[in-house]
Parts: sequence; C-alpha cells; structure tokens
Amino acid sequence: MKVAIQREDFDLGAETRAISKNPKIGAVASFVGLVRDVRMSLEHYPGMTESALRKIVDEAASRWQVMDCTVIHRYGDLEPNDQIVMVAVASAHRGDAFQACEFIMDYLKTQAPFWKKEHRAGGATWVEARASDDEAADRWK
Amino acid sequence: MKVAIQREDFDLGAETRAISKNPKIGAVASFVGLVRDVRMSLEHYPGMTESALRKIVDEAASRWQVMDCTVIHRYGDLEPNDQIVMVAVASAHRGDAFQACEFIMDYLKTQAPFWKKEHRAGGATWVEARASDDEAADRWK
Amino acid sequence: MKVTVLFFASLREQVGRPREELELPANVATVGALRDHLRARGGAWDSVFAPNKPVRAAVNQDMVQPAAAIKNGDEVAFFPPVTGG
Amino acid sequence: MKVTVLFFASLREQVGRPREELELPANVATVGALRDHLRARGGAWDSVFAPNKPVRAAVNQDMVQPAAAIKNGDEVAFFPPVTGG
Repeated sequence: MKVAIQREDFDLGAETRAISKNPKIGAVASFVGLVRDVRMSLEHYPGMTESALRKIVDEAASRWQVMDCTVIHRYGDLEPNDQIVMVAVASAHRGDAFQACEFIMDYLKTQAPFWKKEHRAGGATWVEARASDDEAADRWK
Repeated sequence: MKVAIQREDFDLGAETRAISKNPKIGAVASFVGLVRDVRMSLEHYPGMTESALRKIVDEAASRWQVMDCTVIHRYGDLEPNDQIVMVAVASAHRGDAFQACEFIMDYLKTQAPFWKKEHRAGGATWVEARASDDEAADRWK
Repeated sequence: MKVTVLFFASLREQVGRPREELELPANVATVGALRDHLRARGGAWDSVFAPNKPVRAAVNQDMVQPAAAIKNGDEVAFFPPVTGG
Repeated sequence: MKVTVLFFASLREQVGRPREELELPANVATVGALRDHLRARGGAWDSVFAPNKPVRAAVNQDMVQPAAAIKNGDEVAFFPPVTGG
C-alpha cells in the first residue's frame, strides 16, 4: 500500500501496472482528479497528510478485499488540466476495487488535510468546502 | 468516445490523459481487468462487439454526465497478468465518472460478445458465465 | 427466406462450424423457431439447443429475445452467455 | 502546560502566523477551550474562531472533536474544512 505526497506529476498507467503483478489480481479501479479552468496552489499539513491517507486506506482494506493500493496527492502550484490526485485499488474482483476506490476518494475529500487556493485575474481565494462532499463521505457510515 | 477491439496491449495512463484535455473535466474514473492465474484466449463477434460497446457507452452518457470515454477490449491469446479490458470515463465530477465507469463494466460483462477459453495443463475449457455478473448488471435497471 | 447463421465459442465447437447459409421453411419466422429448427437436426444440435441450455441470440448484431422476428437476408447468431471483461 | 499550535490555509493567513508555542492556563484542557482561549485575543482571532465559523482541529495529527483533551507537549492544529482531492 503506497501513499505519496509530492510536488511531481504521476503516471497512472505505471502506477496501476506496479500494483497488478500478483496473479490473483483481476481488477484495478482507479481515479484521477484534475485541475479545471483555474490555476491553483495546494497547501497541506506535512506529517498529518500521510497518516490521514494511510488511515483511510486501512479503513478501506478492512471493509473490502484490497490486494494492493496506491494513493498519490500533489501539493504546490498547479495549472489547469494538471493531475492533482490518483487512487488505484487492486482486487480479485471489480466490485471490491470500485467500492474501495470510491470510498477512499470520498474520505480523502473530507479527512485529508489539503487546502486549495485558486488564482484568478481578480485575486486569490481559498476554495470553500462543499456540503456534497460531506454527504458523499456520510454514505459509507 | 473511443471504442477499440484489438489484439495489442494498451497504456491506461496515455488513454486517460487523452480524454482529460478539456478544462471542464475534473474527474476520470477508470477500470482495468486482468488475466489471473491462467493462460486464455478470447473469442469475439467482429462487428457486433463494437456496436454493443457503443450502445453501452451511449446508454451511460444518457444517464450520467460523461464528457469523454474510452473502452478498449483485447481479443486473442493472453497470458497471466495481461491486461484484458479498460474503461475510462471523464466528467466534471467524480460521482458521475465512477457510476458511469462501473455501469459500463457491468453491462460489458453481460452484453458484449466476448468468450474466454482457459488453457490449463488438463486441457482447454470455456469459462462459464457467472450469476453475479447478471446481478451486477440488474442493479442499474 | 434465406439467412446467414453464425455460431460462436462453445456452440461453434459443438456444432462443428462457424457459419452457414440457410434456406428457411415459411413457418420459421422467429429466433426461437430457428433454434427449434436447428435442434431438430438431432445429435450435437439437439444437445446444444436443448431448452435448458442458456443460448443467447443476436439478429443483425443486436442481442434479441426468442420472440424476435427474422427477415430474409438477416444475420442470426447463436452463442453462450458472454464472458468478456 | 505547553503546546505547539499550528494554523493552516485561510486561518493561517487571517491570524498572520503558521505556528506558535503556547503556555496554557490550567483551565484550558480541551481543544474547544483552546479555541475559546485564542478567540479571547480579539480582532482577527475573534473573527476566525467565532462559534459560527467551521473550524476543524487535530491533536498530534489526528482529526478530533472540540471535547478532545490536550496534554503537555501536544501539537494542536486549527484549519478550515479540507478541500483536497
């Protein structure tokens, strides 16, 4: 189970291949979050970020059959269309892979200490948390 | 919306980047199915295969916000650990991307004309369809 | 009426051919009737198309139910439940 | 009791510092009490920590509720609801 917080970009194909080597694995579900129209910077809480992500991954592995998993979240300055985050979950069956991957994303959105600041022509503003993200996380309770 | 039936392998990273160029896209959910322990060959119904996959993709796009989508399914001889199929769905939001991606996989499993034959030491046997796949597809009705 | 009939996977192996061109009697006008018509050949055909066997069918590359009509020139395919993905 | 207090994102900008080392009075023994203690400084502090503001907290890098206890040497962080992913 790999968790990485980094400035650098990542390659979804290479990351999913890296967790697909076990011949019992039949399914890898994954997700990539991208910057939309606006330049942004991402602040995080070094130390807590990694442990929060590890807890979320452990919780997913306790609920579904997770044979391997990779979570990468970037921080620093990002441009429109840049990749921000990826989650990939490998399992024997696709149901487990999909559920665990979506669970990790939903919890990451409400539990992992990252904050986005958008840089527009008019100035910089901190992104507000969305109630829909809390609702998505609450589904899994 | 790209649908490809091919003998060749694919690169999930390159395929997801190719459908992530629109700056309105914030989320790409994807899936890769892999050969487990056993060598196999995949037969399909040329012509029908592509139209069946296009119908499934169109149905997904009518239910969720699908901004772009790629489905690649291989046929021919495959080894353990080889990639068999990938589905990637790009959307503004992750809920739509996840739902559409899982829907396409569930329908592909019961509607797309592919048949697996496993080659074991004792001989070759056609894989039997699983009731759990019908149940997974029925969820979306 | 003349149709092309295709067979795939285990069905293809059991009936020993991937396709045939077939001239149908007037009373064989649906997919279900064609299935019975083929089954009446006996031997492997009887076993493959027995009512308890889960055979799927497509007309002109569209998955259909047994009641689906067949027209002259149609491509009708029979195959086991699919197992891709 | 002495603790390290960290501030992130908009909170950090509003209180004008990323961290401080703080000697707490004996009656400030929970995260909620610390929040009130900081708010009593007035000005930006009063506004940032007003009861209607959605402030989140972590003790030793674990997200906690206001009732969570604070011990000597703890690292206590305050920040707005997270917006990563």
